[in-house]
Amino acid sequence: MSAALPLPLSRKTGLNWPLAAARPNAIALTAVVIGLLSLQWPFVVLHPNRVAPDGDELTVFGLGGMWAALIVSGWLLQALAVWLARGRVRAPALALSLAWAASASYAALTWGAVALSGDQEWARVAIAGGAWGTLAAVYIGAFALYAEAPRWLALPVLALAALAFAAPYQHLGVVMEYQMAADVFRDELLQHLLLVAVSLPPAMLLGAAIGLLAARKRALESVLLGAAGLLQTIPSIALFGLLLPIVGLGAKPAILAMVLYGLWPVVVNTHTGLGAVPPAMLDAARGVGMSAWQMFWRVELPLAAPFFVEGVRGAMLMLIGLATVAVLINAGGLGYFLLRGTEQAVPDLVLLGSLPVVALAFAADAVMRLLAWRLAPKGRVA
Amino acid sequence: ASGDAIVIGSKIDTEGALLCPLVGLTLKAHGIKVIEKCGTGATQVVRKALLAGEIDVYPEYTGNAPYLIKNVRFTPGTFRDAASGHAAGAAADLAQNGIVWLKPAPANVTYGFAMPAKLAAAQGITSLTQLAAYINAGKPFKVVVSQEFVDRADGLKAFEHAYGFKLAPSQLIILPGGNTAQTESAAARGTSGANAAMAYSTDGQLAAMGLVGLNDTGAAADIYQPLLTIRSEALKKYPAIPAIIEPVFATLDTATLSRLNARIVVGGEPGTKVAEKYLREKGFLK
Amino acid sequence: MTRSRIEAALALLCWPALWLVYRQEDWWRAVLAPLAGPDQPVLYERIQLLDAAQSHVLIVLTAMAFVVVLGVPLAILATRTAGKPLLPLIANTATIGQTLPPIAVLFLVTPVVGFGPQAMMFALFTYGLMPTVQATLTGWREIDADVRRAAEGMGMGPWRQLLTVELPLALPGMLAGIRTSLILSVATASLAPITGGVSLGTPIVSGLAVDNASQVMEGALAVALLALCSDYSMRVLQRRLTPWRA
Amino acid sequence: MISLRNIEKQYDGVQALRHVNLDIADGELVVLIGPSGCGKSTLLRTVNRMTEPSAGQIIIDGRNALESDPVLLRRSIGYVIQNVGLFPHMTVRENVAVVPQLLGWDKAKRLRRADEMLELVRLDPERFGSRYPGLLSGGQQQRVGIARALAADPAVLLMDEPFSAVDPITREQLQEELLRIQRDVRKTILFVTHDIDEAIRLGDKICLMRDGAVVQYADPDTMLRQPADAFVAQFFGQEPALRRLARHSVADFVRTDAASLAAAAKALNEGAASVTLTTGARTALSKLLDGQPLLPVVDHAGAVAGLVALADLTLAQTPAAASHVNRVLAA
Amino acid sequence: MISLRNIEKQYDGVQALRHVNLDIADGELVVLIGPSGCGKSTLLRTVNRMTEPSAGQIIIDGRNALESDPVLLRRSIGYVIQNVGLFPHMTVRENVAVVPQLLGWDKAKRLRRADEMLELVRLDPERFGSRYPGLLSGGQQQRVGIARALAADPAVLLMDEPFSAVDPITREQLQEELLRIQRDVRKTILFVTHDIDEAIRLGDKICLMRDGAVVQYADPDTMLRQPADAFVAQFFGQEPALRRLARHSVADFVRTDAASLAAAAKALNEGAASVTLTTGARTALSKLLDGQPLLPVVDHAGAVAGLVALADLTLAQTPAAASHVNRVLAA
Ligand SMILES: Nc1ncnc2c1ncn2[C@@H]1O[C@H](COP(=O)(O)OP(=O)(O)OP(=O)(O)O)[C@@H](O)[C@H]1O
Ligand SMILES: Nc1ncnc2c1ncn2[C@@H]1O[C@H](COP(=O)(O)OP(=O)(O)OP(=O)(O)O)[C@@H](O)[C@H]1O
Ligand SMILES: [Mg+2]
Ligand SMILES: [Mg+2]
Repeated sequence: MSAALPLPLSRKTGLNWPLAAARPNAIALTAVVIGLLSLQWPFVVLHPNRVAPDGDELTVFGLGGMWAALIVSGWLLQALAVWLARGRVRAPALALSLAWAASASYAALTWGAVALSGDQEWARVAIAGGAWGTLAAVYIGAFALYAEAPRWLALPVLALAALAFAAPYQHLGVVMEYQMAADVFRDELLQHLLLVAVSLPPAMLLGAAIGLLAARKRALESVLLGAAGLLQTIPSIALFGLLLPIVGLGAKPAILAMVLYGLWPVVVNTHTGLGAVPPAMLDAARGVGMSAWQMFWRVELPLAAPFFVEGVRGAMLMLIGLATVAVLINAGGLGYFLLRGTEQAVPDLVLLGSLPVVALAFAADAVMRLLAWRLAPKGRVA
Repeated sequence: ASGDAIVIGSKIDTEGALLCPLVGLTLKAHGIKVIEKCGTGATQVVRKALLAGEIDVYPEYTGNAPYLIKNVRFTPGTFRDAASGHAAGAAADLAQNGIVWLKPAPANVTYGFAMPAKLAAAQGITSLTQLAAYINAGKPFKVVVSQEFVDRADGLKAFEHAYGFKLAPSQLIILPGGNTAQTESAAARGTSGANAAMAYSTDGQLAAMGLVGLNDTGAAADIYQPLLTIRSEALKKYPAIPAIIEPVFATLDTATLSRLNARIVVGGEPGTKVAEKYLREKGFLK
Repeated sequence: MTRSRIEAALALLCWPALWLVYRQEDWWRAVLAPLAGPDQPVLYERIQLLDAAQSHVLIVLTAMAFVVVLGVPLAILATRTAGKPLLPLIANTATIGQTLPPIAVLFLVTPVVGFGPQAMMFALFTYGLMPTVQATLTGWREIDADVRRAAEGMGMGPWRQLLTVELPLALPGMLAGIRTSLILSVATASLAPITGGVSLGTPIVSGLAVDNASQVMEGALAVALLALCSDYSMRVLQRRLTPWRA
Repeated sequence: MISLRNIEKQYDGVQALRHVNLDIADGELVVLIGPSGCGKSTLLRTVNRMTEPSAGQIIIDGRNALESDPVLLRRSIGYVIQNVGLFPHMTVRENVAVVPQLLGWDKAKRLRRADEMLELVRLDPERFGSRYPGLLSGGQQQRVGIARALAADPAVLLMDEPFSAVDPITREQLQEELLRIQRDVRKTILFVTHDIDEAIRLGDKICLMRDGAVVQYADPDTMLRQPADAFVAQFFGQEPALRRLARHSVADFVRTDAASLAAAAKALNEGAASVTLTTGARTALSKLLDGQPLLPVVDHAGAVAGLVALADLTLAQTPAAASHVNRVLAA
Repeated sequence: MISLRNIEKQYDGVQALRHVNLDIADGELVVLIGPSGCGKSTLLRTVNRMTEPSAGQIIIDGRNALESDPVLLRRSIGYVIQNVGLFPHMTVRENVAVVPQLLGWDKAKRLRRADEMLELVRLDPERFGSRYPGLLSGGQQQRVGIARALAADPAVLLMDEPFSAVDPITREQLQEELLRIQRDVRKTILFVTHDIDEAIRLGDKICLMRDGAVVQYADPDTMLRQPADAFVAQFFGQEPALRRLARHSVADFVRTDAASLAAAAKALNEGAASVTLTTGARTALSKLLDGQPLLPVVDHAGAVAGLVALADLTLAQTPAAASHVNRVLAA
């Protein structure tokens, strides 16, 4: 599980592309195509209640010609900007048209759809394929913009943030789910974070220790790496189940299992990191009279640190995802909503469970990459 | 159980999410310290927790006794009758495990089948007898069921026996660990061609999903009355519990449970809120 | 030489051996009996272990086929000069794919694709994409620039360069990533029964529902065996396909 | 004949090549030399269009290289890259046969060719042909690299610091090998190095570059004798004449007058060490410096061919100079 | 004074060192040279016990090194590793201060020391002190490596091919630097190289090894003049005398008799190029080879100090030999 390329570092990816050859046109145009195609699909679905299987499916045109016109013009402007805008106007034109398309879509989803729900007690608006497609288009468009003018990304982001603040959203199914279970949500989110926070440090320490041992003792290397890898192959639900009779219900077995799963990325990366310290460096360290301990602290550890952090990043992402399964043994976490949603057959509830997990993972990812970047040995630029 | 608090558990399903806070809130209202571990796990898990003393009480169903109480041979048919079933189960559980059964609620939570209302109306099916005829006529039928329903003696087999039909494997979509909301949602959506689902008689979401329940006209199934099971040690500590809980359970008939379940599943309200509202409504809580 | 022969033989033999082991339910019953409760069945009776295993393998292979067929070209595209701006997009999308809980994916796609193995295949696809894409990118990054230059200087066109030089040289990295994806998939495919698919997870999920430790163990053990076998085979394949890395 | 006309190359901001003009005659080995970053590799790579010049013309055998298909062009030009750049996933034989394969030769023919080339660079095809390059020593890899470049019998060979990664002894062997091969196959070679001795030893002509421009383009002797400016003089160091001597053999200095022949015969009889006509002039110089007053020279057959003494080993153009010295010293 | 007594080293199967005896006097720079794999690095590393000998004794200043704590021993011996081995995560200054820090010097003192050392190797501490090694050129890195080895003022310095990774021009500068530093600080240095010119230029003594055994241990002049066997002779190549000349300056050969002084003065007046007494003998030789019949020599102040001609530059031990040549030639 090697690193996803950190956004700010993608230029350093080593393939040495000529910098000038950035040509996101194709990507931006893909975004436009997906955005326009999405208009064909139902944008939202009006459900009479949260479990009703069917509902009125509405495309953007169904929401009102104005919204359709706004969104279509946004995408067309984007296409025009990609084709025609050159020089100093290009970046603002791209950013503006993307912001336009994104804002119009969001507005359609909020202001446009709010009228639908009316005053039926349990009626709600579910986000449908067209809206997801539009989201994908905006996401892709954002990366196209990022490739060309990263700073201008702020424009669509700010526009959406402002809209999120101003526009109504209470009619959306996910939001309704949240509002009905706000307290529970807060508790489970906290519990989720707690599970990750409690299981990560032992996984880190233990993983580092095992990785170190594997790097040091040739004889143990394959055994230790193999064992850590083997743990990965036990399905998480099975591990939870098997631990049940041993440690009982609740957070304890969940944390134990999570620690065991979290080991692998840390072990592998620590091992790789220590192995990647050039032998010449170790030779030099020994040669200047460092003891084994000093060598470890002053040379190996700093040099292996980026790998270790990479491993911790991997473990963290894995644990954030894994903690969703903990609910099966009554350990809570955001999996609660996944389980309830599955149980009650309510997609909105599943979304309420999964969206924060993805958001958490993204946040963790960003933080860890920043850390890895800070820890990378300086002056390696050659 | 820890300290002087009563630890409440429940099954990990909709009714568990309702009954658990219902018990908890009621006890709390009478000044009993309560720790809620709602949604403890699947039936066997909660039961084990109770036997191990990890929890003190949880809501069970009378008809489950043969599956929970090992090594006791109940006379066949015992659980077809509410009173005799409760008496037999309570006696056996107390004798064997020191678990006390409180008085059950006057509801019957039994298995049944549900079909899309449109289909049922078109085919004129309102009862399981008519369903059997429909099936035996070789008309398209595909039912989503849980593993447990297929495996248990009082599940699918009992229905097949009582109504005289036999489902081919291709007519079954079996979800291990599946619950009625899942099965019903699949039937309502027609996922994978399903047009029927295993259902409970107290499921509140059937109407909202556009399904109708086909109830057990031929009394094929045992009777499942909700009741609170409690460890006798805990009962000794708080002898007042039956007096507090039994009146509440007494108000829970099938229709009420169904309505309350609907609030949770259809309305999406948390079990605690539904329970609290109900208790206030009935005056158990001020 | 001999060592690689033995490895290849082992890798080839482990599959029929596994098949045999899955068929011998008596052995399983004997081993797992102590875990079962008093009147619980030791094994999951509804489906033969071997059938569950076949279905498991089918799910994994289908998902992996999509991962490879889509992930590798995507990663390669990102290594082309023209595809460079794709890189952050691909990396991020793969991250989402991997952190999205497979259970959530399962549930969200079931209404669309129906009950059965399809939902699991899709979830495995989103889950397994990232390791493959990442490792492919890494494999590419590690190709010696001089070798690439030599290929160009010999007069290889871009396609030929890709196929005869870059692809073989990135193979170790690619295979490592595919291996990781594969192992994760083998483990995660245990979730398939949740949406009506049959896999080695069926005894696990059912065992958990009825609190039958021996069934849980049955499934877990079977999955672990499958994973070990896959891992070993992949490793041998990796070595066979890259004989120059002696 | 390769003609580079007014070649310019800008990388964003950096002027890597400035107005380079260079004519390379057929069969000539031209060495490009200069400080690091002066543009040697860039210039070399314009010839097979690995680098596209920003301006200028490249004419190879009368055809404008910039108008031909670069891929086909490269197949017709041998290229030996710095650090070898062998394909690690192909055997030695496959590596050598790469260009023939690209050219669509049939299998038997290209394998035969590969083996021939391996023999040319003194690698036993039997022993090495089916090994992977990773298992060869640095010097062996270099040989394979040369064999690969020669395989399709290109008229032009580009070599970018081909011997920089090997130890001095191997390096000397490879240089000798190259000279031998060049005598046999006579290619037009552009050769980049930063080793002055290598440049002088190998180059028919040397092109000294600085900051992207050609400072001097001449044969080594001229370069050392008549450096165009102080930079050139400094670049070739304190001992230009000693360096020039490296290109001479004893035959260039031997005295064959009767007195010398007699003295040589006498010295030989007295058991003095001798050199042959093809002995390197520096070797003879070294022996003379060692205190032996004169060196008898014998020919290929062992017959006395003359005599060299220290005073003979001067590179002055006029033979008169030598006698002048003698007169001064004798005075 | 370092004494290696009967050192043996086996790696499983390989006899890396055979019965090595070596005495290194204080302040001497001894160069270890020999073919690749002959055991140079292994021998060097036995001295600071990076490699433990299988048998034998190592005595440094009368103390048995094999009985002292290896970690402390290493802190007392400077070590410059092949390819530098600077710590990439420490600044240049921190790199240099590593050993003082290990020795527990206080911070101010060790930073001051680091800056002194950087100045000693001609790196501006202001400019380079807080950079990371990755940003330095190869030559600069080598300097930092030397500064680091010298920082704790060890009496003994071990250098394992320290200059092998830099280009020839930088290499020459670094060699000069090392000689200058050695004049100033006078360490006992063991220096591994595979460059013969470097060995001759730097070594007070040269130790030629082969297959783990010492073949000859002598000063460079003796080594070149009297090679112990054919292997030694071959190893140092065809031009031993030319190589020996590299260690001499014009002062060793200048003629100062009246006739010569007069001739020199005359030549100077005529505008002939001159050399000084400290000019390298090879440079003078090169100028003479270039056709100038004689070179006037001037002293530090510019006054005429004598004259050299080609025939003077012989390394024969008996001065008689030179006149002998002249006689023969004049005949
Ligand atoms: N792809 C490139 N992009 C930008 N600048 C480049 C590129 N390639 C070379 N340069 C610059 O062009 C100049 C000449 O580079 P070149 O590689 O031709 O030098 P060189 O003489 O071969 O040096 P060396 O002896 O170090 O190999 C240098 O300043 C270098 O930094
Ligand atoms: N750690 C080791 N294990 C086994 N053999 C070794 C080890 N280190 C060195 N050798 C062997 O010992 C012999 C001497 O090695 P050493 O590194 O001292 O040679 P060297 O003269 O320094 O060579 P070079 O010039 O290539 O650096 C070689 O045959 C080498 O293969
Ligand atoms: Mg170059
Ligand atoms: Mg060495």
